[in-house]
Amino acid sequence: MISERTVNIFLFALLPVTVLAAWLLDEPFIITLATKAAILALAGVGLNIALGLGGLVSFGHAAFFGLGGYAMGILASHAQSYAPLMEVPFLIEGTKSMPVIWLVALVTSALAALAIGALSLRTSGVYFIMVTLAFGQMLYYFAISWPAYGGEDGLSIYVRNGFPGLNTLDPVQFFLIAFAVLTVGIFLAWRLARSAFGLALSAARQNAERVETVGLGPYRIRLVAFVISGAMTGLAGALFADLNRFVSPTMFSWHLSGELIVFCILGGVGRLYGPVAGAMLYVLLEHVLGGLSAYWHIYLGLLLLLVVLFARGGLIGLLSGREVAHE
Amino acid sequence: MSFLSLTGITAAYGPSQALFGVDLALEAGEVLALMGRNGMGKSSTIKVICRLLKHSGGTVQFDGRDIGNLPPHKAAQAGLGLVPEGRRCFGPLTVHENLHAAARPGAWDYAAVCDLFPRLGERRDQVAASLSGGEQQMLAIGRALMTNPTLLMLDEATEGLAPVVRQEIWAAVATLKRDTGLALLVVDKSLAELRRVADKAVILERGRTVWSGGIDALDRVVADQFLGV
Amino acid sequence: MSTILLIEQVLNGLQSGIMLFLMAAGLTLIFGVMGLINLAHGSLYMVGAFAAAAVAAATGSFVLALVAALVAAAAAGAIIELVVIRRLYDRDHLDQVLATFALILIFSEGTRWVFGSFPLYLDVPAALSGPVTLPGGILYPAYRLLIIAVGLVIAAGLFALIAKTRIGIQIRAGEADREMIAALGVDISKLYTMVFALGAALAGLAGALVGAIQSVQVGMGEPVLILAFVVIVIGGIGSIKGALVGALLVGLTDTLGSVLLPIFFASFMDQSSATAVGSALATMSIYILMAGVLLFKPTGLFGKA
Amino acid sequence: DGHGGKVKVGMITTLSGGGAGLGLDVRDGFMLAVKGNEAIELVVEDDQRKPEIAVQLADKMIQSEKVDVLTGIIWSNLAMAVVPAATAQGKFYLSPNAGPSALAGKGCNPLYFNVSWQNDAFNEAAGAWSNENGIEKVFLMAPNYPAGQDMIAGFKRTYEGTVTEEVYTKLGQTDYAAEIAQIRASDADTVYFFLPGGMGISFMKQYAGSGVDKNVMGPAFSFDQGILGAIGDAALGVKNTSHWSKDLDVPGNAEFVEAFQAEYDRLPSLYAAQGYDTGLLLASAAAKADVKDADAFRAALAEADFQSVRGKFSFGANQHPVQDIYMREVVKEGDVVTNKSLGVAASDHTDVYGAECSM
Amino acid sequence: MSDLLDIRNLKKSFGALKATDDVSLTLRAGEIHALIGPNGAGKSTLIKQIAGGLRSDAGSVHFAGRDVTPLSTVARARAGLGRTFQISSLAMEYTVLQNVLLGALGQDGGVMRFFRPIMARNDLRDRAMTALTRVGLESHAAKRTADLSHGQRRQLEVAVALTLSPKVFLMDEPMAGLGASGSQRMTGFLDGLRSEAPILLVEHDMDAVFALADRISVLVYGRVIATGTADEIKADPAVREAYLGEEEEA
Ligand SMILES: Nc1ncnc2c1ncn2[C@@H]1O[C@H](COP(=O)(O)OP(=O)(O)OP(=O)(O)O)[C@@H](O)[C@H]1O
Ligand SMILES: Nc1ncnc2c1ncn2[C@@H]1O[C@H](COP(=O)(O)OP(=O)(O)OP(=O)(O)O)[C@@H](O)[C@H]1O
Ligand SMILES: [Mg+2]
Ligand SMILES: [Mg+2]
Repeated sequence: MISERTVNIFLFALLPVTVLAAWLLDEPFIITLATKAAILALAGVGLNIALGLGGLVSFGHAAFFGLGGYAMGILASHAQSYAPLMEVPFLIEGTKSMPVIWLVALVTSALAALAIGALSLRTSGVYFIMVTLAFGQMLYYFAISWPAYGGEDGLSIYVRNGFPGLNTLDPVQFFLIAFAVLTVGIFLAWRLARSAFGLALSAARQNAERVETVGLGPYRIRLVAFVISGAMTGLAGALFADLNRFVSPTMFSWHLSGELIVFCILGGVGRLYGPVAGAMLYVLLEHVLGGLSAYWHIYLGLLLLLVVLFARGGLIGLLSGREVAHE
Repeated sequence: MSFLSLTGITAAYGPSQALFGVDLALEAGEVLALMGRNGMGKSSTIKVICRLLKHSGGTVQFDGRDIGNLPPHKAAQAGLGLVPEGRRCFGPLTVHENLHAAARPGAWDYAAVCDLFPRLGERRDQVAASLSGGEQQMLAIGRALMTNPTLLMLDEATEGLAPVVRQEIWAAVATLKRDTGLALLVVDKSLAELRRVADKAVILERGRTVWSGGIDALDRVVADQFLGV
Repeated sequence: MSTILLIEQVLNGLQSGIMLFLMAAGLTLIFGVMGLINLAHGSLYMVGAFAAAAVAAATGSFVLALVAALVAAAAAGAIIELVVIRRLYDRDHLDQVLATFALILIFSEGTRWVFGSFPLYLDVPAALSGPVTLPGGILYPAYRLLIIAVGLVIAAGLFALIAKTRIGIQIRAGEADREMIAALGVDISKLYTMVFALGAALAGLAGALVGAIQSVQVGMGEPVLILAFVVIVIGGIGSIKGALVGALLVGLTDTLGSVLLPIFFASFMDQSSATAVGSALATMSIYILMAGVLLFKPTGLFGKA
Repeated sequence: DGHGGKVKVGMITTLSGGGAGLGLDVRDGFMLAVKGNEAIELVVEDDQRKPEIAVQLADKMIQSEKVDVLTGIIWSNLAMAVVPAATAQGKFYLSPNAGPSALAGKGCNPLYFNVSWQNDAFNEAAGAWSNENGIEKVFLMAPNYPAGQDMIAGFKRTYEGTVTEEVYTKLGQTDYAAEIAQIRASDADTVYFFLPGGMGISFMKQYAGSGVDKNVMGPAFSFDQGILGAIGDAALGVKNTSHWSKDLDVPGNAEFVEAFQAEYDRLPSLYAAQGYDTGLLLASAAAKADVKDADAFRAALAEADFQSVRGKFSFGANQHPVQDIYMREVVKEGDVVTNKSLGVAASDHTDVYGAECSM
Repeated sequence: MSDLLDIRNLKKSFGALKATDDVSLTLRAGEIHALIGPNGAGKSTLIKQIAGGLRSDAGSVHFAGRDVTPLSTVARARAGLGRTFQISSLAMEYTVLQNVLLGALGQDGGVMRFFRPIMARNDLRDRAMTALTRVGLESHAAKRTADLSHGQRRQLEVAVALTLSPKVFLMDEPMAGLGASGSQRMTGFLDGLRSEAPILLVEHDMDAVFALADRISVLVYGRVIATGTADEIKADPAVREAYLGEEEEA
């Protein structure tokens, strides 16, 4: 068994090393893939705060991912067409600046998470899973049938948004942006898990009654966690939209919520690097197996099955054994 | 050969070993008190007998056969009845359903159990999760009796029961022993009450049998040394 | 809208509710009673439909096709349980989600591999292919009446199985505490395999029955899966009665929503935007219904707290 | 001639999941057309019908595979995701299916050629045909999403009779009892609908069982060869518009149908025909010009110098087809349910968006 | 002596069953007030009504001079009501230390701190370790709670309550599951604890009750049928019949 810390360092280093190698070999597509993995990992790290730490199995995190994506799509499309977003009561213009878009994505998805969470957290267990799914589906159908921003066709943004001082069109530089954001996300999640809040949140997952009797309100704790989680996933959505220079309602679809959950489980639920490992493996499989056979989903399914059956605690569990209660 | 005999049992929960060599023997119709301080392996021993915990060494013989390889339900069908620590009633099921879930034909049926614990009859259609602690305990005992076992294991079965009820249960145990020849393996904290019903005792200390003998031979010195009373 | 049309639409809503129940019945059993989140339920539905289509094509008999659907789905269910699910009972719900998600992939592409990428032909038997006239002069497809009858019979049967039989009690006890029911002498593993196979068979039957009036194609199980979950969650997990009521509610909301909402909006909007807004809202209606129910009754209509 | 340059083609199409049948047909038709052609090198990838995957595959083909031409996409939402990005990077895109209006009008691009149809085309033809064939009142139905709305708008553009109802269903809907009741109650004489894939199968089967006997009409997508087998007799008599039919008497068509059947052991669909035409078009251009010389290659493509299996085929100013649209009827030939051509519904049809294209 | 906890006319019915029926009790500073009674008499129900897990049908709970009836469980815990459960209710994946840390955090109240590691909060750690030491679990601090034996969990349950430094302890059968020696230790421990905060003690272990209680109330079918000192209660024939039985004095 390798210690979890070693595995984490390895996972962390894997993305930049891959990108470096791809850059040396002049394989820009591998860089794109690595960027995709980093962004999806960020979404997973966000979800994992609710799912792994708080035990809140949100089957609707695509809602936040999509909102982040549309925050980018809407702002950038208005900037692209020079039509202001709104004029009354005050003027809001579109923008092509990443930091501004990120901020909007964070705030929008945090607000959405606050609303969805406030309602959904009245339920628990499978009901929670389904009610979050319901909110995700509402947004999905709304996006499909709402013509203003392309409906099912989505929105194309012809040129990637800019970041001061960097050339985002260069795959390596864009990767570095995504990777930096991921790093910050992981760092925050790491501190959060070890903080007072993390202790209470994880306790609320294990035994809510216990948390109440020590005088802490589980509802409020969970809601805050849900908001943080949604905001981080929303930010990932904005980046993902930038990666593809395109947004569409599929970013809201339940498949995406499901995939985010799969990342977490595949890598190891509740482990800091679980979603990172999961997202990387998933992206890798998708693209490697996809080239092998038209029926590659069968192989993907079999692999996933093997992981669940024989690697308890996901990939990281397989490598580093049962989770040690921290410190 | 004894009705139930454990020799040299060792067992572990994952990496942490709980039993290091448990020996005990029990004859048909006998009552054996399994004693020891908290965390010494009493419940683990019972789990090994019921096959809920796999042993890594030693043998478990019951009623003339080796039950060490049976799955739990086969062991139960061979005649083991369990009243587990912490009751473990089926929360969402009613009292009546709890009793009938695993019932096997024999002298113990619903009416007989309700005779023993009238309270269960009164609460027939209430779900187990909403019963009081003591009521759940009665239900767990009743449920085990409904399987008509030949060996009944009571793990802290009087925990949380009112003194009158406890006396009733011990009286019932005495009756069971006298009238039906049921063998019993009992874990309980009250030495005084055990003395009245048990024939012999086994004391565990850190997962090992450290003393065994007739209950009468269990004197102050032994009790002091191993049980801290 | 005329009254007779409204009545007909209410009937359609109820009918589509029963159809939903038929699709959800197996899931209620597995999910509600065994506590297992089986995402592959939709795949079993698909297996049933494909088996039926294949046998119908080979033999021309609809009855044989239904039998084939039951057998194929039950067998698939039993195999899944023995090979995969069995190892997951004492695991986290999330492991079950991942494993059954993997099964979806395997089943969908496996089916495509065997049957190809094009939809298959499966039609209602000639005897039931036309409409019948109901009291009040409403024309109604005979086959849909059959579906209603089968749905109600299954509802009654499941209710009796779970609430009234000893097997039902044992299954529920197993859900509460698997280890304990085994320690009391019940072979819970075998029981669970049987229940899972039964749930799968119900899914397969639904796939064949419903597939005959819809399209038999790869991926047909996915929308069904989500709908079935919506239905049983609205009704309250583990309650057959709840699943039935939930299915009827969803059926009515869906049907009447898509019919009435555009009319409603047209009363104060111009026609084309009313159609657009109305049908957009209609597509979201069942999810709004589900969220609404859960906000007022966090464990569904008939769920236990 | 004899420039010796090769063309590397990247095909992104749907090969797994629900809509795989369409992608397979396009791919097989294309491969049949370029079989043995040394000048064309083909790489194929599966987009799983997900727009973001399609975008990433386009990146891959452009960046790693260094293709010159992209093609293959079936769905208009995927096309909207890929085409602008691909053309922005200087790659040709040939659309073998899907023609969103946005790419025909303001969004037209010198490097984008549509070899199939603009979304409205079949519907405009159907509207025109209806005017001349005594269809007075229609009930319109489509899923509530842009392609559905386009199709309905296209029909209404040319149709002069009365539209009694206009109903938008859920995308992916499987039960049409409510709509059928509305149709029964309506005084329309014809139902015109666009319900692609499984939706159309479900609707037709349920419609046949309902006893309602109004005329049924629609664009070809719900009555194509891959689907007819699943609908069976329920589809007999349905009229549908298409730019191609298996029985068209134009040079090369019979040979194509035969070769396709011989190669793949199934009847070709209109998607296969489009894939085939796309292959022929590309081969014709590759024979004339080096793809590295973008202007020359573009000119070669624009000539459309190949014998289309649809008969007449040329490009309009926005590089969308000018072609005849036929009315077909579903019939039974022996055991096989298939389409028979009834004649031209709109000749030299072109789309209305070209005016907005400033190319 | 002042009444720290004053319970007035509490009622709770489940359908036709009156689990508690007009119960009034007081708890004074420095005392242990034992609540005994047959199984199903309503003792745990009463504790839940006081702690806030269960809404009362009627009656009020006054705590430290203030009416806390409308408050939630959380608010009551923050006000100083420390409760232990009849059936252990702990965070099972956590270590023993983390469970007590949670209690210390509850006492501290600073839960919305997202950045600073909790293990760096030496004040909370010390508080937690002190509580563990007092119940004798200090050597198990790093063990997973799920790996504790039944009796050890009961001790941990008490330790968590200690970290809260409540003004009043509500203890539902703290001796249950402790062996004979464990019970003796716990008895000694509770004896000392009463000077910190008074205890409302529900217990079936009569040795402990008689050794500890300043006052004993007997609850039968949801009603208090007697309140008095140990000797008065032992001598009460109604109590003997309903609860104590023929138990000879220990
Ligand atoms: N599920 C488990 N996982 C890991 N370790 C366990 C588990 N259950 C018990 N143990 C450990 O095994 C040892 C024996 O426990 P056991 O429950 O058999 O003791 P016991 O004698 O019944 O104690 P008590 O009187 O407190 O119930 C203890 O040290 C305990 O910590
Ligand atoms: N949620 C509920 N629904 C219905 N009845 C309930 C519910 N909760 C408790 N009861 C009933 O109320 C009565 C009082 O229960 P309670 O748990 O307060 O008893 P107790 O005095 O603590 O008993 P014990 O000493 O056995 O723990 C019992 O008869 C119990 O069955
Ligand atoms: Mg024990
Ligand atoms: Mg109690």
